Amino acid sequence: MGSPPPEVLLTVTDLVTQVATPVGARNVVDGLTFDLRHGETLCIAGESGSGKSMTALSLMRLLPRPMARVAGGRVLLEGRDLLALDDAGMRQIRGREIGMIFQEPMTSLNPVLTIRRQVAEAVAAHGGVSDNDAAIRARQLLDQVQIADAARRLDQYPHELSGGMRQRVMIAIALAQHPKILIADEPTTALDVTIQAQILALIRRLQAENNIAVILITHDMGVVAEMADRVLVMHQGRAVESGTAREIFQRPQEAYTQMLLAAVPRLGEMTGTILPKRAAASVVADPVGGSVVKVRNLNVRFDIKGGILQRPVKRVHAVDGISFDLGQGETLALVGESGCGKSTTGKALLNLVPWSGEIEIAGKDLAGRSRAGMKPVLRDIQMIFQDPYASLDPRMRVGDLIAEPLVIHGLATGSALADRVEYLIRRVGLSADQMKRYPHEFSGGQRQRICIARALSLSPRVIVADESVAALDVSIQAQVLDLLQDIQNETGISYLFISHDMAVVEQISHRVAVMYLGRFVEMGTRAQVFENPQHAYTKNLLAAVPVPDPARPRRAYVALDGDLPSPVKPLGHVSPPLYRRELGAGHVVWEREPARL
Amino acid sequence: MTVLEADVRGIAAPPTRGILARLVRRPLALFGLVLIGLVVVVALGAPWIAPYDPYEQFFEGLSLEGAPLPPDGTFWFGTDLVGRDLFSRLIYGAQTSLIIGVVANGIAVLIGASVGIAAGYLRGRTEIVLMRFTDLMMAFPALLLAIVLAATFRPSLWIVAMVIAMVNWVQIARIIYTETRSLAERDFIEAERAMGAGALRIMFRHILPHLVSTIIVWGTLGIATTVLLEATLSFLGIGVQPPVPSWGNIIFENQTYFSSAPWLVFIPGIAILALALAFNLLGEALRDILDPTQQGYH
Amino acid sequence: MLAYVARRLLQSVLILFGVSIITFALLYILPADPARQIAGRSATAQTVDNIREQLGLNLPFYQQYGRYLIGLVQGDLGRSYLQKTEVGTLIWSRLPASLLLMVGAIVCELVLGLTMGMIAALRRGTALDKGLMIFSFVGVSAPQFVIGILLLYVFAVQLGWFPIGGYGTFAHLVLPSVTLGFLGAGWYSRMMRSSLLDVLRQDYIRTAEAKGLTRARVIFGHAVPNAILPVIAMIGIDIGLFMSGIVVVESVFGWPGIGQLAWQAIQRVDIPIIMAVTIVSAVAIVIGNLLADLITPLIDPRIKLR
Amino acid sequence: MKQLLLSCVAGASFALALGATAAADDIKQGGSMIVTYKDDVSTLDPAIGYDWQNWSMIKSLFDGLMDYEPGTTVLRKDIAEDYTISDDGQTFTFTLRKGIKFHNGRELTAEDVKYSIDRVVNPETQSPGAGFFASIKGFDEASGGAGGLSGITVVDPYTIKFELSRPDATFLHVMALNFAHVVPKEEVEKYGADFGKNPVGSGAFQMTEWTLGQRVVFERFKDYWNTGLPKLDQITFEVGQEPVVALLRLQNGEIDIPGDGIPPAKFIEAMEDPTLKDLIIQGGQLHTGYVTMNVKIPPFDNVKVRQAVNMAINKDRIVRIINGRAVPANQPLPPSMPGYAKDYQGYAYDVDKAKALLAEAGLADGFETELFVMNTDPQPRIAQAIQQDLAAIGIKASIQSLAQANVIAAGGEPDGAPMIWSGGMAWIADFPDPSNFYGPILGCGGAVQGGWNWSWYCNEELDRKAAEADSIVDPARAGEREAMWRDIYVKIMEDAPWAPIFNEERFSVRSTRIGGDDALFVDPVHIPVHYDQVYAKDVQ
Repeated sequence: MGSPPPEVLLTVTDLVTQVATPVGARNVVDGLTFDLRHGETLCIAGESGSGKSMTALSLMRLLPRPMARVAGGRVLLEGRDLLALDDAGMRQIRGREIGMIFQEPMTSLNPVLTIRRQVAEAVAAHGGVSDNDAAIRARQLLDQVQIADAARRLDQYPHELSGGMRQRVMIAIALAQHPKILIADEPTTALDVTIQAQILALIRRLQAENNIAVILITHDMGVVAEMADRVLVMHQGRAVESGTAREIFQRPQEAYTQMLLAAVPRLGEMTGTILPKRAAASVVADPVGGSVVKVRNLNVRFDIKGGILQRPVKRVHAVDGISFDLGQGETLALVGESGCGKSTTGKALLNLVPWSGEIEIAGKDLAGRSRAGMKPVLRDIQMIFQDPYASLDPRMRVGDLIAEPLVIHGLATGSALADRVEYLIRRVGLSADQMKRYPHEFSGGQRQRICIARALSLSPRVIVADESVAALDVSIQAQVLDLLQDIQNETGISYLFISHDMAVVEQISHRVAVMYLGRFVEMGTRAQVFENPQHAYTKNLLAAVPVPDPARPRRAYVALDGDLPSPVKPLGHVSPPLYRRELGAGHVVWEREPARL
Repeated sequence: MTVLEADVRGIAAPPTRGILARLVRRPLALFGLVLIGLVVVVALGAPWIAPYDPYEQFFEGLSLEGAPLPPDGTFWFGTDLVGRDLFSRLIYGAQTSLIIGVVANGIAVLIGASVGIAAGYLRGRTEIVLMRFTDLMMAFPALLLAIVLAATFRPSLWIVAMVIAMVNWVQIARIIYTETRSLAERDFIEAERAMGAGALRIMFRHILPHLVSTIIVWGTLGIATTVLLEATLSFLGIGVQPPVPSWGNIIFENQTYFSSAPWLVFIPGIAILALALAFNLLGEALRDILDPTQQGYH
Repeated sequence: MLAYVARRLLQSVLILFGVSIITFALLYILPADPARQIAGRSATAQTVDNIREQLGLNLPFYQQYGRYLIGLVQGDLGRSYLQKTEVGTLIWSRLPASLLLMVGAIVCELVLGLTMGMIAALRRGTALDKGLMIFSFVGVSAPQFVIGILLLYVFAVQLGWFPIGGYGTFAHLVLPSVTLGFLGAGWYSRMMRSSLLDVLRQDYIRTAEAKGLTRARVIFGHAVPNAILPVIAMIGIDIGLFMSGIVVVESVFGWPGIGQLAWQAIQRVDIPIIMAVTIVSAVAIVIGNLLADLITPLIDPRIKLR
Repeated sequence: MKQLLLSCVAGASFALALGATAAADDIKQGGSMIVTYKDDVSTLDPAIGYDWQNWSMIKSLFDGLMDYEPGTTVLRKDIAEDYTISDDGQTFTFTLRKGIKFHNGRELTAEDVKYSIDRVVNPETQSPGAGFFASIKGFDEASGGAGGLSGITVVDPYTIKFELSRPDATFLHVMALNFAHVVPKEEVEKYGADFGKNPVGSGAFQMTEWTLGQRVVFERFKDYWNTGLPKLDQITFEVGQEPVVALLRLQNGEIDIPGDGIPPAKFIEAMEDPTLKDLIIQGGQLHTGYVTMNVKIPPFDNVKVRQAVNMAINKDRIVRIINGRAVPANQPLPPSMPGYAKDYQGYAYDVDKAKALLAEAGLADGFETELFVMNTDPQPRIAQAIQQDLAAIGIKASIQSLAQANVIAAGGEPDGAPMIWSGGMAWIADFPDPSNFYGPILGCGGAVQGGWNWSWYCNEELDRKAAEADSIVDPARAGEREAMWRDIYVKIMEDAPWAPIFNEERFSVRSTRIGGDDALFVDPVHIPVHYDQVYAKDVQ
């Protein structure tokens, strides 16, 4: 920062926080010590379960009662020990001294109260402000956090606002009383990457304007690199390492930090290569000759019913006329932000949603197939879902889960079945004696391995991987991605890899298709799309990705909060034509306006 | 999802294991269990426990003016209006309450669960037909429907059980339907479909096991409702036929004497209350244990 | 919104149609012969036949039902077989008493239930909480006739605070209302407690606390408005419970409402009255549900009716 | 003359009633009283009202040609000034009093009498009383819907003539029935089917208010022809009042007559209560409670089985169960009914003999059957007592406790109900004549589908005898007629289609404010009290 070292604002010493579990109290924060100085941004980074959120709640004394409590330590704010204050005293701290933003913008605002009331209430929380002044100040605050159309938003309810706008409202509330410290607990995790960039920029700007110290809690090393002055890395409730952002990223001392940073996919890391990260050179994808999946003019529409007779009144154009091929042994990534139709496309390939157009899987036409008729097709195409917690029936043993596709398709019984299951479970890196266990006894990464084993059990030619690593911590994520690629190298399986994470996509895919509002806007090889993006949206998307490199100049990207246009259209809606522009070697861009020649 | 929930989710066992052990640790649930156990023992052992024949109208069981006798050493809970031993009748009445509670509610759960699962998973026309019919049944005041049904068919123990089942399945159907619908949207069911599993396999192998806890919970709570409905029908004189004792018809027979012979009304009243309470306590505890997300109203 | 109401009304009409046809069918197969009932014990076979013909009881089922339905559509509920009066008049004359009773019961439910539920939730885990919850359990487990008789015995017979039965003054209303509302109060307190506890765990409560609001403002300004939503939605559904409850409660307290009318009519197979009470009850239940659904968006801005 | 034929109770009542009538002139008119009932008043149309509760209310609103002396079963002329009976007993000619006014002010004439009876017989009216007029000429045509009865002729505005198709000794009683009470045509036509809610008659009271489900108010009809009556200015009937409540309110002085009497649950208490003791009046009523045995269903087709049932039932115990509010019965007729066989012993309670009879019938091991009963307390209790007694001789009767209408329906089917306990639906006489206990419930005419002869007993010889007895119209031969009836009922008991159980006693209670002779409070016809005759002590 260049200026003399600022004085310490908050000192946390030996903080211990406990959670009650059926087997007794467990320390989720274990002897944590750190300082926060005026005007700086401290990032607390760590994977899930590291205790970083519990730390934030402990500081505010907002731990969920009675399951969690602070068991020891001191939190000195300008000399006062927050842990020693009574409830009334602590109330004076909240909002006034420390403001807080939470992870879930969807649930952090009271759904039945207007934005005006919730912001004004924050302004007047400690009295001394007239209703009128509070309302005026609320309006100012919304302007300050750059909410478009602030006057109208005041009278709306939270559910009428997009996630990004809600998070801006949360920021307005947190800053309403000019606190000295802002604690932001995963403030952008639930947001799309372009919105994330906006919010992060907003926080940075407000911090600078108001000279606020920020504690930013995040699992995303990219965000850390973008935001942090200093970093505290947590693991299992303890501080592993702390230091300036530069120190941590460039000279990590601890093994855990090193592992963490190594696992983080970095956008641009693959520049100059053609194949995916781990691809064996011997396997070359052949998208034209051995096309396993052929999709032509795929449409998926959901009717919204209404009126007296519950007739369709509107239609969601989830997927709007896309076409692509997937070659043998190839990984095609579908990328885009939430609601763009990428998952729906994946489901359509397994006939899980009603669709129209043409789909051919391994030469079999899907049109008009019933559930029973799908069976032969499903031997060639299988799916891995986003949430490994949710996609395994928790009442079945893992062995049975993996065996299930074989049983359903009647492909194996008895010892043949047992052998096959054992092979599969070993193949994904688990041991055979784990077959008798239930899914809940496994970690997230292990569960995703089980899902992969299950998908592989029929030896399909294609697997649709729908956000299959999104829910995993980075270290685990890397392992699962490696596993997927190894399997591809071994068996020549094809993946339709659906993801919102550009960095992950860069690592794993041969080709990439960027989706926006149900349509493709750009498609090409990984190198073409990442190194030479042509469509404005693709560029936007790439620019918004936080890069885990504090040395990179921080972007001052501050656009007004723009929402994605709605895919809900009137019944007769015909999407405006897109103009296809061939850039050669399979690189295609679809644009609103014809290219000026 | 907060950190805490993630922690809890990591260590949660499948909910059907060790129920009993967990129940016993809750005083209220234990109380309910003991009470139900007591009633079951009393009902099964009625011939050995009851001091008198519940049907015998003792000559000395009435005063000279024909008034029932208050509790004393001979007749522990007094006698009823025709001179029968109230204590013995209560003991035999426990059989009636339990049989109706278990049978009627069993049938209701069976119907309700079948309708709910079919409508919730199969959707489309099946859903429309089944759920519209359920809505229709919901529009009947339960008691009025039961009364009309009981008036149409001559009541006997089994008819009463059927009547109650016909009235009570609706609630369960709605609950199971809602649960099935949300289960059907869960990823693991979609994963099953992606594997090519048929509807029957999904409904029985994957949805039903997840509804077991709901069915246990509502099956238990439903017994309380059933016991009360039987008592109410009997109280209105259209339940189990006399002289078969049921706690409800004991009150019905003696109702007008509530001020001159209060024991005839309040002792069976307490019995009904206690049994319904016991099943409610147990069901509620089971709900806490098996299904902490469910909060309901039945 | 308008389309929603229209659609719900249409559905309601279909439901009522279904209710009427099922009830009519059940009464049709009832063994008792209304013509003989009307004709009385001194009647000749000729008289009975005449009556049967006049009432159309000799017609096949679908014609009888058709006649009934035509009347019903015109607002004609028929004439009581035994009271010789327009059923509409009879229902109308007794409806106020039943409605009064229900209003009393709702008030009792809300006051008792919500207060108990809130106190229990805020004093979670204390002896007070446990005591209130056991009390509410007793409420949901006690048969209404036992509660009614018990209240009568204690407060009317023994203490003499309230009249033993009858209709007319506020004092008459108290015991029947409490009896009818007791069950609901039990449910409401349980619902309110769990709903409030649930709401208190929500993120937005944490947000409110993070603002530095006082506990009272967090609870009454943020938690209660959310916690009360599921309870309000229940009031509509309560109508169904009330419709069952009034048969018992009115019979215990001699309350001149439609529950008593229904019970007498069932005893004497006065089919037009049974039909009418069933339909009126179904209408009440349907309206109750509709109102609940219409009220919810007013207090919960998230819900939009389409 | 007829009082000689009556039982002691009724006779004694009559004597007292005379005293009351004598004193009546000194009693000032005025005051009011409150009567309570549990059930709603259904209708006050004399052609339709047939509940014991509206029966006497209608009597106070309307008048007929004949009536009974207050507190007795003695016939007397009412709006008829006089009547003559032809020698063959088939023509009755009545002359009407002049100047009788309807409540609407119009004078009552013979036309109105004819209209009223034609109306009852007309099937459109759906009157439950039409059958009573079956002896009038042209009844079959009229009840088929062919206009009025040809047997009724209006001779002049004050003279009306009835021609019968057969001699009918009960005809004067029929003319005293509510169904023969006179209604004004214009009012009936004005209100149509709602006449029962807007009654206009010529009786002592006129109805001034009817709040459905709450109260009916009668006020004294100022132009009542029988000056001096009624005594009260106003009667308020409050409905929806539980008997227990009514009794308490009576003790509080809030009401005057609990119309439903003393509830069984309070009976012992009330009888022992010193404040009530003097206010309770006991009297008989024309009621018998009995068990029917369907002679068409084996083994009840065997007379020995039916006799065995008669002997098996411990009637004393049953009477005790209902707190002694009845006397055991041994024959169909109640003691206060002319024709009651005082010397008849009936079947004494004898379990051994009953068993022996069953054995003779080849049923030493007993049999299983069903006992139907109406499902309102105390009927199921009584049925259970009977059930236990039957079990003692090996008859296992399962109880079918059903809604009243369902029991009646079962009884009306030839194979519907083997046994029925009649309580709650039992026979209370329409008029005090022995024939009233025969036709519909024991005669062949009632033993048809939908009939009320639930024992399906049909003895054609007795039917013939009954017809013969009823053709004795001459009052001078009344004794002979009564003896014939007595004979008939004794013969019936030999065949034992019924097991008579008890005759209910009435216990009326009134407030201290209300005066009048005791007999008025247990009037056999005007139940619970003779509204026209009782008076308010506080205006004296």
